[in-house]
Amino acid sequence: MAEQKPKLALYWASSCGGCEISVLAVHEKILDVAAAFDIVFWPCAMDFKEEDVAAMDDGEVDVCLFNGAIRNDDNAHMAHLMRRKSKVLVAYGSCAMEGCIPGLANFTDREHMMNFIYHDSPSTDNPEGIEPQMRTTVPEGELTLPEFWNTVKTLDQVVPVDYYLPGCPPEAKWTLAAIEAILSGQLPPPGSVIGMDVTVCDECSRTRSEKHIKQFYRPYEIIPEPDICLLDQGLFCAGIATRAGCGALCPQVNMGCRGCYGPNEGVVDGGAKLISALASVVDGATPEEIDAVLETLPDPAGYFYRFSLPHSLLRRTHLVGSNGTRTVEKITATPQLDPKLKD
Amino acid sequence: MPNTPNGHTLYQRVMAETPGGDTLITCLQCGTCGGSCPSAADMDATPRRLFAMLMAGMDDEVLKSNTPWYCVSCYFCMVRCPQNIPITEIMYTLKQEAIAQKYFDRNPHTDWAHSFIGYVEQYGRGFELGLATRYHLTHNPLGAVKKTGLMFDLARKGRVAMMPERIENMPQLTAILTEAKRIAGGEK
Amino acid sequence: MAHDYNEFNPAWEERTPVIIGLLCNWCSYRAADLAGTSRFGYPATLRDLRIMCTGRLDPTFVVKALREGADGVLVMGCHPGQCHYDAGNYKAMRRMALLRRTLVQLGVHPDRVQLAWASASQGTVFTEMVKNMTETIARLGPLNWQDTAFDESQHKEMEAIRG
Amino acid sequence: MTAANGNGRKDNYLYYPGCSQRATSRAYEKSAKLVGQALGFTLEEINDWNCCGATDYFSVNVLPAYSLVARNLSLAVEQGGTRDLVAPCSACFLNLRKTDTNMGKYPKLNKQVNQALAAGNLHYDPGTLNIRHLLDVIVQDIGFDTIEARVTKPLTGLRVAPYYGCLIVRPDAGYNTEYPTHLDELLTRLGATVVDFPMKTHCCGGHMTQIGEDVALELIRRLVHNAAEYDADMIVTLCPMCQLNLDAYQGQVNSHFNTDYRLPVLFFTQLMGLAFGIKPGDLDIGSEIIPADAALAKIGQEAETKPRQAVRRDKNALPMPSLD
Amino acid sequence: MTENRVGVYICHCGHNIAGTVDVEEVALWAAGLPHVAVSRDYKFMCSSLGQELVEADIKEQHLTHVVVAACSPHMHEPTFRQACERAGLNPYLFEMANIREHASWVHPNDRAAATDKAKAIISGSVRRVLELSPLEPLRAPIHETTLVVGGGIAGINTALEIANAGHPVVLVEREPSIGGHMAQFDKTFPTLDCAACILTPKMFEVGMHPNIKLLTYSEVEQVDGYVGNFTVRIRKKARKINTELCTGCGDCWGRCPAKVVDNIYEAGIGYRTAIYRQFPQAVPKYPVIDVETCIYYKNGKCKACEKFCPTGAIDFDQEDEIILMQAGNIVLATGYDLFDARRIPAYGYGRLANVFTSMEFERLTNATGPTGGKVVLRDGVTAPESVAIIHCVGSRDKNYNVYCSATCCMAALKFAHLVKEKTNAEVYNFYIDMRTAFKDYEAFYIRLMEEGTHFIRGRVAEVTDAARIPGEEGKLIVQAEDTLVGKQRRIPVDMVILMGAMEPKDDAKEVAYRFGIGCSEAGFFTERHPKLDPVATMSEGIFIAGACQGPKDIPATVGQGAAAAARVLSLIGQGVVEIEPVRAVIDESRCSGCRICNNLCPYNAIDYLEEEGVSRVNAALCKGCGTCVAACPSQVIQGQHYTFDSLMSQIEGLLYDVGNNQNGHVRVMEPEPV
Repeated sequence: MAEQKPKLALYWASSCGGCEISVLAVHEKILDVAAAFDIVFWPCAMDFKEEDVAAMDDGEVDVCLFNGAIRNDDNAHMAHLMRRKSKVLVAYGSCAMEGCIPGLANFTDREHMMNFIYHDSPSTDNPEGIEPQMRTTVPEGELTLPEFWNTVKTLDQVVPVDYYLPGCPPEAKWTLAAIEAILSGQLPPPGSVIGMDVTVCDECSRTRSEKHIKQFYRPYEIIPEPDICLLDQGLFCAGIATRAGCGALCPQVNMGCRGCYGPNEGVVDGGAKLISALASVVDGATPEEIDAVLETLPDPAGYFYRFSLPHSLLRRTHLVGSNGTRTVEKITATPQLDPKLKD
Repeated sequence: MPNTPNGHTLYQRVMAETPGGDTLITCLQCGTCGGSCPSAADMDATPRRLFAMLMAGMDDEVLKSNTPWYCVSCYFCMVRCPQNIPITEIMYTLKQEAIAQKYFDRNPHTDWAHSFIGYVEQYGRGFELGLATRYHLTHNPLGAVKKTGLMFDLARKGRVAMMPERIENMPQLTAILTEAKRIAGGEK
Repeated sequence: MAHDYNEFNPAWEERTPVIIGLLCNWCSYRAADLAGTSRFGYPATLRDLRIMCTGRLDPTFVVKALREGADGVLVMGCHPGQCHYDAGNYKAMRRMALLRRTLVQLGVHPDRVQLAWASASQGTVFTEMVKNMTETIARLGPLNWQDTAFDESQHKEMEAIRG
Repeated sequence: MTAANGNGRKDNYLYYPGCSQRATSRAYEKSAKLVGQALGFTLEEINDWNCCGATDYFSVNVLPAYSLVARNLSLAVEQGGTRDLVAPCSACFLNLRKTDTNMGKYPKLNKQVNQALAAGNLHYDPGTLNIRHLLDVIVQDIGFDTIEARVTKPLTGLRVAPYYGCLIVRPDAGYNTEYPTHLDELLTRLGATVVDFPMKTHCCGGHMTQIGEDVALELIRRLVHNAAEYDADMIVTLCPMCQLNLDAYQGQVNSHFNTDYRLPVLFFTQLMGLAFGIKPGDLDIGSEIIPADAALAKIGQEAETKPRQAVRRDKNALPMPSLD
Repeated sequence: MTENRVGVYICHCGHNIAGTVDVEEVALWAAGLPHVAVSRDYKFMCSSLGQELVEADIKEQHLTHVVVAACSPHMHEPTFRQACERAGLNPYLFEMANIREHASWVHPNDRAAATDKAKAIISGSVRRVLELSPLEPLRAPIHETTLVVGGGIAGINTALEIANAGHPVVLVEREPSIGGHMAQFDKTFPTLDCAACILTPKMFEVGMHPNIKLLTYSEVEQVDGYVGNFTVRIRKKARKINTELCTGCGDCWGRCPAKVVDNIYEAGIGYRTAIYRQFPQAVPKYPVIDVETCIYYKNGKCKACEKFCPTGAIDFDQEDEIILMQAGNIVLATGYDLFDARRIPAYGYGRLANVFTSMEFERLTNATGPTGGKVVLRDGVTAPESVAIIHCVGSRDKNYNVYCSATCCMAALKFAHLVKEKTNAEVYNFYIDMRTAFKDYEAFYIRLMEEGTHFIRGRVAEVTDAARIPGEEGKLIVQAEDTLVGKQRRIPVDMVILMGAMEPKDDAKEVAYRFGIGCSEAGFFTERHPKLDPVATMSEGIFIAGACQGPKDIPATVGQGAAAAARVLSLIGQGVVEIEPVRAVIDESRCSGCRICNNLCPYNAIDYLEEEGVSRVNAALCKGCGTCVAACPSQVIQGQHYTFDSLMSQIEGLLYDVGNNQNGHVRVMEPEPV
């Protein structure tokens, strides 16, 4: 019996589809992939049904590249299914690995999103106040929708994951490297991130100096010098705390790194590290002076956790204000330190 | 032990009921209060000695003492006290205790205070002429003659109001004072 | 002397507030020692650990503590200008400012993460700070960060996977 | 608190007159308002204020006394928000301030007072108002330089004893609690000669004039004796009670101690008015029991320079410590 | 890798811990923690038996890590580290859990809460200790020179003890001469021997000593380094005198036309010239020009001193000199300030001429003082007929200083004796409590009683010149309650002496900061242990002596000076000192050269290597604060002993019982060990 080709599955859960496209970005090498693998499931590109996968033996799929965050019951169901059927499950891309842009929904919650999207948004026209329901009876029978979760999760918060391929989307060279590694059997220890263990600065050709941030600029506010570190010029760049591998694509075109490759190897919470590093080099010796600089960096949580909110240590409070804005916890009369005790 | 409503000694009650009174426990018995007091000569015990008596549990003697009644509220003792004991305020509390326990039910000091309070509770404002008249006629008819002369002098200079002024929202003030008395009574 | 934290917030039914303290070796940890030697009592809400300097403060520690179930984090160091290592406390000041701004966006009251100063001789300042922060947290109620990521249904799923 | 640069100047203050202003110390209120007009500020009376309780209410029942005062504070906030509240009477000033301070310092008191206030649908948060004495406002907010510039008839030749009394400096008004000098400076700027007056913050007897006359008369005697010893032409005061005791009871002091003091006692605002050129009649000068005319007649004459002690230092004398 | 075996030891500390924390229960509970092999409780862990327990377990139970839950690491961390080392365990695999200062002592009334907290602290320490790595302490030689700061009797004594043992000393004094407050005194209690007679020989000895380099009119500006190896920057202020040429003859100050009040040595009641020597026995003997008051510096004219100087030693252009020196140890003996009596207006100092401070009186009664030792009123001629001495001026008073200044009662007795002896005036001592606690002091008190001094128990309320009755006119009336009589008394006197408190120097806090030591709440320097280590500080190699540590009299001060010297000598004898190996290390292979850390280091220990594009920590300069460790956004700087993992684990451990810590960011599948 001829040796069977390894079976490859690809699935997208809650994501934009970019990861799917990125698989194709390996260009003509896709043919090698197709030659080397037996693609058994790829809803985006090929006509397979869930039943086909369900019918397979457990562990029959050799590798599954799973992209997208887990946003609803269906995503979770498919994650479980693919986990069961696959020997190696790869969290492919930022969404599956860290939560990515869909994960920004964790700044708010389900109730809010529903209210805003179906009622309060200025562009909503929904006089009857219709909301999507999990079950709807129509003349033809009952229609169902998967349950929309309150919280976006990463793949590994739902099922065990073997490898991670970072990036939004992952660069083709790392996709290939992963595939080659799997094919050659030269696998890193399970749980590894396939990629580099340095940061974007390592790949960035700009000249860096000692840092003193007096003010943060938004990209539209200044035209950056071409060869000087963007951060040195006051532009927010997450490259200092972001895993290398992309080739410093964004900084090359005058745009600060946004951090899609996630934190560096060994870092638990990339956002917290960004806070630590940036705040350390902010100018100011009094709370007022410090505040004046930080005031120029609106939406810090958005900057620091743009790609990693679900995966980070951060959670949110239960309390949420009306009409989509988050309300900070309320406290009655903050107790003050006796002024006599102050130095 | 005498005079221990709710099982507390007078010393404990004074400390509890005077704002900041808990510092009394740290009294050094240095005598700065007695040394500062402008009317110390007329007191039967200096404030310092009164505190020693209080700590010794001599409640009866303390409540009988004229000391708090001779306090002129000049606050010299209080600002000079090395232990920041609110001595003047403690004198108020002691007066209140003495009245409550009927030690000074009817004497010049309490009568004056009661007359004064009577006017305040009736009109919301003080009324010097009425107060002086009412008080001196009961207590010191002889002195009242002297005072009449004084009142006449003042009146001649236009410095005496002939009628008491009543505030507009007397019911509100009454409600507040009634409630305050209820709280003060209930939490003793 | 069990504190009745319900008085501040009815949410304290099942437990008492927990605050993680990060104290610098030279000032605040010694202030805490002094509070001990002087027998200044304070609520048993603070669980502290020692770092050499508040300059060692990695905001990761703060979010880690909140994530592990703390209701607040109190970072204490030397007074500005008196850092044993010159200016580590200024770095902490900046990091905490930015961290607080970030946490507010997640709805977390900034007073849950506080930065304060106590020199080695200020046992009372340390004690007062713990009392104060405890009261603040007591008023705010439990944070329960470790719970909020998961819906009821998801807990069951997780258990199923693990089981 | 010595910086009196006039930087804190405001146009309008909330005003708590106190009962005396409507009777024995009408002159004070009248002159204060005229002086305010001259200096460009007005005093806006709190509607329906009530008595501050003086010392007597506090003697009988402490909590109702605090509640009585707190009603005024609450009404003031309703009327004027967080503006400064000015009291011309030292006793009123003390009671208003004490209530505000102690409510802030002692949560139990705060709770109970507000519970009582609630019975009248009122509430007061301690620290909302800044409670000040009229003299403090004039010295701190207007400032000595502005006042001096306004003087048209300097009080040259008048020897005055500045009498502060107790409650404007004690327990905690921010000035030297034993030996303040701001009234001294104010009177100097009006052109008067200020005599040393060691008893300047001692007690006038307060309500003891009513209930323990012997005590009170001795206290008044000490003050008048000290002022006379330092050759003052008059005593200047800032509290209705002090003025009444020193002025109206001086006669009794004389008969009791067989002395013959004739020291008039005026309010500082009356002297300010005179220096600003306001007519004595408008300032109610003449309403004092010991007439001030003889003393006031000295204004304009060269002050007699007969210092009590030699100023010239002996060559053997040791240096004095500086008071700066 | 061998299995982790942690030993946990819960100390009872007598009742100090066991009285509040249920130690037996905690020990049982700790035995169930992961990796804990041994868990015991013991009466006194720091006793030799307790230490032997740990040592035996390390050897017999093959412990890999040790946690002792007892007192503060500042108390006994070195003790147990040594025990571990003796048993062959790297001392940095030991962790101290502070359940005394941070638990039992602060929650004395809540056994359950204190026990729970102790468990959390121990849980944190066990988790932390598992993440620690073995380290070797750094060793550094101890520089032989000692810096002594302050030339009063404490500093003089310390310097002499060390110098006589054969080691070099640099003695720095802010004023132009050494001697300090003691040089201003006339007599010393209770023996009444002359202060100058016993001090001057010692001052002279300092000036002549071959091992002592004396830097007067100088101040320490900066201190860097650590025990054994301090670098000190000293500013030697310009005397405007060439001391090579000056003979101290005195012709210059004899001719100087500028007379100014001497607020330092004469305490404000005497005069000096602009060029002056503080006092005749000054060491060194050279004068100094006070540029603030010198006429030449005001208007460019005069130069009388220059004209009359026989050796041409006046140097108007002389500038401050900066001296850099190395020192192995530092002793601070910076002394005290006298309470400013103007702060108590009721006593009238500054307003009433004949109210004197205690130091003014010292100068008044001193034969070298402005009156040649005559006790007179401020007019300079009249002898007082009655004198009141007020105790506790600024002491034992919450408005000023809560502490007792310890020396004033005895000094007041001394003054009473001197007044009596010189004027035969009536003397009234107003006191709260007479404190005459040391050798022969009580006898002196009795002697003063026998001399007829009046003692009135009562703190003085006020001193006034407002006479109330005939007989008081022209006098100072001292008003107080005679508490033993229970009556207010007014005593008219001619002179009042205020026994002011001994306060920390006005710049004590800045000095403490400069030298990296602590101050008590009052502002006195904090000793390492109030009983057992009274002259050491929390900073190794820095010692304190004399009144800078707290109010004390001359015998106690001299004793402390000698004690500090002994501590210094023992360190010099050791020759080397061990330094904590808490340092930052950059994994250069993973540094991306973002340069965030470069300017954060307070010691400039981080260099950026342009060639390699990485940053590097200079281990010799690093002090281990961890600022760069926390800031590194790619987490490639490791802080030894305070590693990221150890602190994260400690946080987990501290919160072991809060909520359900199983969920969260930790990836579901743990990577298997390689």
